[in-house]
Amino acid sequence: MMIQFNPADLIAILPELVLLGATCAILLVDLFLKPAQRDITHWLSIATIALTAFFVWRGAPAVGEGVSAFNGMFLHDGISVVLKQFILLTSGLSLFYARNYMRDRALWIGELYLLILFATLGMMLLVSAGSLITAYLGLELLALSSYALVALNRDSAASAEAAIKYFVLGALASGLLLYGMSMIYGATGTLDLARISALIGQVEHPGWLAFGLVFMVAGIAFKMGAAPFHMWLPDVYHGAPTAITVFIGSAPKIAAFGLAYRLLEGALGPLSGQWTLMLAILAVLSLAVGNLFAIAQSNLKRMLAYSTISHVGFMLLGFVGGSPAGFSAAMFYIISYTMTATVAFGMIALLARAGFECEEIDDFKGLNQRSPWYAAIMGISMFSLAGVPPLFGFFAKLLVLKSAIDAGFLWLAIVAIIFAIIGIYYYLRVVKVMYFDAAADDAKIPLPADLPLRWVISLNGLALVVLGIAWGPLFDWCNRAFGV
Amino acid sequence: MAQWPLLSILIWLPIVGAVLVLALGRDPRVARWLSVLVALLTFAASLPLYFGYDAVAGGMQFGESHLWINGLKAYYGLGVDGISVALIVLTTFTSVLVIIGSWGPINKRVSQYMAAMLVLEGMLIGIFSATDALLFYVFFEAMLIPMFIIIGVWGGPRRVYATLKFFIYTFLGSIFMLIALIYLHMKTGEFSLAAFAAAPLSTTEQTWLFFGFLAGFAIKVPMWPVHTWLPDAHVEAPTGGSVILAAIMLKVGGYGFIRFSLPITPDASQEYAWVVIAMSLIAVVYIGYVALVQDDMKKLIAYSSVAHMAFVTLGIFISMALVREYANPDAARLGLQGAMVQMISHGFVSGAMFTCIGVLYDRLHTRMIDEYGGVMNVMPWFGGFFIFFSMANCGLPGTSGFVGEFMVILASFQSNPFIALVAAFTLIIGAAYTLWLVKRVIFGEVTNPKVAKFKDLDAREWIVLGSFAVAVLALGVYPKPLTDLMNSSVLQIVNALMLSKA
Amino acid sequence: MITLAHFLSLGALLFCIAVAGIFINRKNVIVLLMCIELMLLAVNTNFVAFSRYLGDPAGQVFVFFILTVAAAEAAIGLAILVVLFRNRATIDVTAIDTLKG
Amino acid sequence: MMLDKYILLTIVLAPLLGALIAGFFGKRIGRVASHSVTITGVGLSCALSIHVLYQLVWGGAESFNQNLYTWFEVGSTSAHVGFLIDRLTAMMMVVVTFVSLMVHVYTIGYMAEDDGYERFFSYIALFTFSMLMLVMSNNFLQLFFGWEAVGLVSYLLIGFWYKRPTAIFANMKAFLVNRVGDFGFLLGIAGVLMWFGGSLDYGTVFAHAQDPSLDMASRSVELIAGHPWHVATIVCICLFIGAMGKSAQVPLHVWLPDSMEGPTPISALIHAATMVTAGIFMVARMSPLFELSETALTFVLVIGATTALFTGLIGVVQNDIKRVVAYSTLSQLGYMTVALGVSAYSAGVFHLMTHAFFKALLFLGAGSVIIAMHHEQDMRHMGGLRKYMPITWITMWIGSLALAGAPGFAGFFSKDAIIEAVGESHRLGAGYAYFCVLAGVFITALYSFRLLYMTFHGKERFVVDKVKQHHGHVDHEHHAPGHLAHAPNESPWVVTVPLVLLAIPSVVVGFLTIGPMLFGDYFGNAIFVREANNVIGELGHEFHGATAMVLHGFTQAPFWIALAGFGTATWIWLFNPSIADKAENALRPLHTVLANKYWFDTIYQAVFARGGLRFGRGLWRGSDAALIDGAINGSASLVDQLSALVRRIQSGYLYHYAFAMILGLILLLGGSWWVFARIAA
Amino acid sequence: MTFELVCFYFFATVAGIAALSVISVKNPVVAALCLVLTFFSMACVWLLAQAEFLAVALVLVYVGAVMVLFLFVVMMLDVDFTAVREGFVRFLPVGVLVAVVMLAEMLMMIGVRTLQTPATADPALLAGMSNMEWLGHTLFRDFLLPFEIASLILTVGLIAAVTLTLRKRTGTKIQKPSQQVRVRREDRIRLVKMAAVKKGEVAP
Repeated sequence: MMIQFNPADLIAILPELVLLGATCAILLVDLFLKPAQRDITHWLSIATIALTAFFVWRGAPAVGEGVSAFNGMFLHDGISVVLKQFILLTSGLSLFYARNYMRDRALWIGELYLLILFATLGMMLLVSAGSLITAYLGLELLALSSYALVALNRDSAASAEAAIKYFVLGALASGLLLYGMSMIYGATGTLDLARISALIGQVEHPGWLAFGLVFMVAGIAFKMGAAPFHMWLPDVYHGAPTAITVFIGSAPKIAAFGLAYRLLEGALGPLSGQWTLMLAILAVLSLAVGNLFAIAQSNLKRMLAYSTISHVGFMLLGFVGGSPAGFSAAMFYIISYTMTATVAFGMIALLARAGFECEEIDDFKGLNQRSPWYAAIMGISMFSLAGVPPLFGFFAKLLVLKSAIDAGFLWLAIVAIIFAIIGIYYYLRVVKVMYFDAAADDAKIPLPADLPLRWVISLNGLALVVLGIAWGPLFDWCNRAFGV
Repeated sequence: MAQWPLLSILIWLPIVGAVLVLALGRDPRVARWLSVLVALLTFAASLPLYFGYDAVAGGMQFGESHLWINGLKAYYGLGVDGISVALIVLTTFTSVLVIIGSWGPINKRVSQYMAAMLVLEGMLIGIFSATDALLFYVFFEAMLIPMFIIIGVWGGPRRVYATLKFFIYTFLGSIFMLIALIYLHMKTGEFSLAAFAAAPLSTTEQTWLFFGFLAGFAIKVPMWPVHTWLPDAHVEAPTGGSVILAAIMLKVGGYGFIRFSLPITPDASQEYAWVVIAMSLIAVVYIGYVALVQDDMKKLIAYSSVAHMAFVTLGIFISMALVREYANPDAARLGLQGAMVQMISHGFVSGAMFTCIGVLYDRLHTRMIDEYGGVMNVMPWFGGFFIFFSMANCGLPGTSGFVGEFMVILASFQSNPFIALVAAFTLIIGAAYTLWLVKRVIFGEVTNPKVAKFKDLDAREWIVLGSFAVAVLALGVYPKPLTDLMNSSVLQIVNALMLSKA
Repeated sequence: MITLAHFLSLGALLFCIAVAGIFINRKNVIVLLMCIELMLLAVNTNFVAFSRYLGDPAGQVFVFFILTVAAAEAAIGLAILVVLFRNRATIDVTAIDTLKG
Repeated sequence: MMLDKYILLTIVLAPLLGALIAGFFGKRIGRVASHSVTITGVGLSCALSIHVLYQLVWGGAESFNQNLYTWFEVGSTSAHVGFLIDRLTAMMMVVVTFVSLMVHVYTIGYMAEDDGYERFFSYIALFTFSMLMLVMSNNFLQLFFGWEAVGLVSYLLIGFWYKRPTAIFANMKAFLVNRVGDFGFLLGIAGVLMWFGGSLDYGTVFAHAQDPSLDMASRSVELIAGHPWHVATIVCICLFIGAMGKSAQVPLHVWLPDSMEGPTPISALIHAATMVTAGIFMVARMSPLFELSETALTFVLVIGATTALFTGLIGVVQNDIKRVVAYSTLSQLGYMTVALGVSAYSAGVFHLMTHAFFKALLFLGAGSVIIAMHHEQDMRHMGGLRKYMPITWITMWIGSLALAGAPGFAGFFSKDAIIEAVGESHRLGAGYAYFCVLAGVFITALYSFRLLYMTFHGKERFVVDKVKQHHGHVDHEHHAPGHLAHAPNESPWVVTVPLVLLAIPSVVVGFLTIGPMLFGDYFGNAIFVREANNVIGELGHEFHGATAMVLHGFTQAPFWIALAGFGTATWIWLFNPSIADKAENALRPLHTVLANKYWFDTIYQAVFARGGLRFGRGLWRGSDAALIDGAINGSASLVDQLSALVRRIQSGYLYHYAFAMILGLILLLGGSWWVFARIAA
Repeated sequence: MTFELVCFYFFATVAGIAALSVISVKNPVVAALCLVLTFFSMACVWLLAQAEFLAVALVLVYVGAVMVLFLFVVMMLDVDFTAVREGFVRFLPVGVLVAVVMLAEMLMMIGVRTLQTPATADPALLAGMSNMEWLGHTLFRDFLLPFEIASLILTVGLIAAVTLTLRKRTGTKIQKPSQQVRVRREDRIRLVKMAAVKKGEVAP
């Protein structure tokens, strides 16, 4: 029996290989760098991301011509390309936002970059997963790196607490997911997503499918942070160093979308009648929990964490459509959300100084007096999160609402907008403290951020406006990925 | 001029100007001059719109259409009919005055204020010229942001409450409208208003859509009983904010009714016209009485705005009833025209009234009526203006305030004299609260020693109030250019209303 | 005759014990980690059984990977535990509640 | 021959121009220029009005009916600004401009010491403009414009001394009460538009009303199902409500006495001669409509009669010289209304004209007295003034005689005609009206001569404070009531000349014009009376010239009644002033009723003013703040509280988190199992 | 009841009891040992399913490595195990209830009652291979990519564990002779010029 290996598979996986190779190189290079030379690691990592993104772009398959490699383990299609590009983009952004913050806290170590790069690699594999096993491994690669990243600030009790909660619950969720996978495997006799989908119609024990489905939905919901599997999320976002929050709050959400899409639609698509209903319930719960809990928060990171939950609820509206257009909308939503969240979290990182986390909402008081520009950027991100046009976030909401309505879930859309209105309140509160309140005494202290960070966060913020006005191409791109 | 994208210029000129003001306006003087320049340019650019609009032909003109979102078939579609032209010119005109008027009172973060105003102006023009529902909605919602900032940053002591209330309230309404728009998109596959209007819809569908629109526009107008955000917002807003809010932003609601509710859901509009009419009539009486007992000038005028806007909604929906139930398209046109004229007129009058209050506020820094008294003694010119605008506010013939109310009352009489009876009550109650205000503020002996030190209007205030006065008078004495402008557009709407869609 | 049902029931039983362990346990975090290992064991049992009864090696291969990951996971989990203990001098689950609300 | 449009325009615009110049530049160009420019304007207007009248009456000019410009045009509804100049209009124009001119001249003297001199001229010129717009209108819209514009100017002028709390209260009251009338008026216009041919133009409307094929008199509408109402009745009553406001008919009369807070020239011009008669003019103008509805006319009749008698009664107990004249005005307006009510429109208008002259005269005379008394208006501090101011005295006598209807004077003809007409009428309520107008004659004489006696005759009840003379009379308010800085003296010529000029028509105008106006063909088709209602026509059979009428007058009841009034007044106030007090005590209840003006003001104040405020406050606090905002803030705080509550679920304990997850799983599992079981089943 | 079934029940029972002990005993060391027992029993159960390789791997990886790590950490952390187990009894019913409900649901969904799939012949033997060869072929042929990813996961585990636990302790007093030799005067002392009286301060 010969080992089946097709060299063309390597072409499909080229970006991942590039990322892996470069990461290993950075691992080695970093060993020989003094702390003062950490910039080299920093820029190398960013270059790596950029290079990977380039290869993703170069290797993008033609529309509708996705290929699978490694015996179907790895899917290389339009969806994975879009998701990877934005995973890379947001990961790259988090690298930019991390530098300043981590340097101030003596956390600026090579491992930061390695873990982020490995996590990115995990996400890329995850969204390309063609088999339950790749999905699981990619997920674990991401999860393990994330656990470590959250705990990176070893001297912080909050960090450690967040990490242990993340870890225990994450492992539990993995267990649920695996249990579900085992049942699916048992029912269909294969791990390959496409084959699962094909075989579902003729399984002997449909109950196992339903069983597996529930557990998989639970696992996926955990990774997304949908209620009631969300409990880890606020604590982790809150406890993690802000720069890490930027990362885990952004790219992994895209990956989680990929996971959900691959598993639910890719593998269990024929069961969509069941899981759309489940997701609808999860969506309502997430919207309720996210928005209700967020109102009472005084910590901005925590508030944004709850806001994430509510946004996941919104994103799920796209899923309940169960149609390509719905997935496209959900993907658009998650991209919009992560792009916006990076600004919001990034701004916290930008304004933080050594010994001052700037994560309370009140810390933003009078930001408009200190720096109108950053106040405006933050304001844009808040309005975008709130879903006020003409910002990016609005159109995302529009699309998911539309897909929910198209799918006949009008009640869900109405529930969603009612909670969106509650949500408005806490986003506006941030704008309120920035613009309406007087600055605290340290108003004169200059912003500590370095130049690249300032530029990047500004561009990131402006992108919310630009994509709000010209979101058509991105939407088309998402649609093409799903063949809409 | 036709080949110029005039509407785009009108929308984007102030917005680009705002960016310029922000960028260059570190020196307040530069910010002020620059913003006035931009506003004047925009106003100048809006004149070709007025003169170039072929009112005889009617219909949408100056059209622009570019594919915006391929996936949704949403267009960057602009176009104006007579109604839009009137509102756009009102916007550009008022904006100039607001910006000039804000020269004095706004001292902190001038460039931001001016930029916010200009952005607001651009968005308002966008609202009035969008022919694509999505584009409309984007402008409709987006304008909340600058207004939120304006009230919140430069507002009074309870500004946070007021501005949050304002924002969330209006957002609440409009988001229901969004659902309606999405539904319509589902039905038609595009967002163009024309397609919406042409789409056949069952009565049930229309009912839901109608209430979706109602939620959005009723809050914006605002109609009783969802009006309470307005007095709060007005009281806390800086003068310029109040002027824009009253003069233009409220019009968006009325405009929305005309653009959305009537053509898209004519049957439901007919079915539920009585709801809107009842709400409007309640507003006239109820709000009139509430206005009577206010001790804050701005609140009083804010309530009076609610009552006046009730005439707009009354006019619009009475037309619906007239067309359908009484087969009286002539009177329907009168009602619609009346609603429109009332909108324009209220723009001038309320703008002027708020400017007047601003003038007083700048001098004494209070808006409580009993702090004033006898202002006429020290500010005769101002007193004259104030009385003049007050008279316009209570609908004196010869001022613009009369025209719209007159037409609406005439029209509603033709549907049901009792409706006209209640509506005409505004003649009494409107005069009562306005004149009582005049009596307490303008007339009488000076009791407050600080009032005794007041100086009469300076040149800047003169220009602003004078311009408003000219507009109010011109419209009152000769409204024909305005009604002619809108005539064929109104006729088209009325003709469309005659056809059932179900 | 051992049927598939036997294995699956055993897996389910172990799984539920693990689940119960996770939330009745208030002593220390280590036991939680053990519960997770238990849970993975249940999953593995399922896979093994399915693999056996389907006659398909993929299930067993999956178990192999799960074991691998579990090892790495345990390493990281314990490392986090150590960090936690260094900071808090306790691993009592009831004491790890500063992040809440 | 057509009237020249530009002449008409000049008539209207000349006063406006004067008003604008005086108003905007008054302070800059000074007093003389201000009054010159307005007087020039009004004078020009007056001259041209006379010219127009001449053209119409003797020049053979046809009625002018032409639109100047279109105000708006929507569908078939259009509103214009235009003039309808027929003899009725022309007469009104002359009256208005003439009285206005007199008042302008008079004002030079009267307001000489006032700071607001230029402003005042601006206002009265503006008033002239507005009034001309009203009377010259050829459509309802412009009528309403003028209607409200005169109201505005009246508002401004009553509150001319805006520092006085009473003045600014009175002007608001005047405006609001007028607004109540306008409320009805506007609805009336709406009704006209709806039911009378869809037009606002008089011509079209009247043609529609008179078109026998349409039979508008019996056309009815069911506003409330099952209750058909005649449209003509609805429209006419609505229109008449407007007239009630403007012409101060009970119960909307309350503003007029208070309006005496304004400077006296205003009282003469606006609140006696012209503006308040606008209602009369309007109804006369609308005669083709009113003729359609017996009910409406009865309504008019009863209201008019009530006003004529009962407001006159109040006049008897007033002590303020201007208020006496004011109540007299009310009463006379009642007479005019009564005339309208019996379809004797021409009599009403005729009385309007004569009244304009003598009532303006009376007011200006009163003003002259007030000047002399240094702005003392209480007659109890006057007396014996005839020797100080003979011209005023004589002219006042002329005016009073005219008012009381002394045969030969202007008032005699008009009033007598009205009384006769009422007597002739068979309309429902005519009996009541006849009683009222007859009793009114007595009352009129009573208060007229009471005024004369208390003011000009008897002994002086004022004291001249020589000591304080150097203060000058600007600060008259420093004097106690009845104390003057120096002795009263005759007013300057600018005051007395208008008195004299007004006294002349007060005497002769009735005599000269009764023939053509009432019984001739003066009004032509400007006034329409149905044959059945034509009481004036009936009277015409008995009319054999003015002289004959005078002679005949001495034999009629009104004369004797007036004489009785005169006698009573003479007896009480000239010879036995103490009787007045005795009578007052004897008739205490009646006096209380009259002194309180039948409690109209009190009730209105309580019900509409205070009640309205209470209602408004209730709505505001109860509904707006508590209910609506309460719901909003309540739901906001509910969400807040809910949030504070539920956030405790996020307890921080790992096992709770795990529990939540497992719970979620169990629920999903259960739900899924349920669904699955149903599918399987 | 076949011998196999007896064995199965025996090991299953042991595994179950051991697992219950894991979650209920006070002392984590005991718990860890119970867990070892569970693993051991389960390995035996797996053997019954002809998964020889995995059974051995389970013992090796878990019992040999993971559990040792657990015990190591338990010992190292020096946790105060005498702390009372408050709440255990209180929450036990809930826990048991939830677990039982869940078990019931799971068994229901699996459909244990009706599920009587008999074991077929050992698939590896059918293929003519040992279990290990059977797996190996699959692993390196079909599952090459996951295999590589697994290696990455181990790398991450390594990096993470090291990063988190390896710390250069501050405050330790380690001599570094090379530095001591290289020391210069400036490193030891710094002379600072100071005014006798601070600016603005009045001399006493």
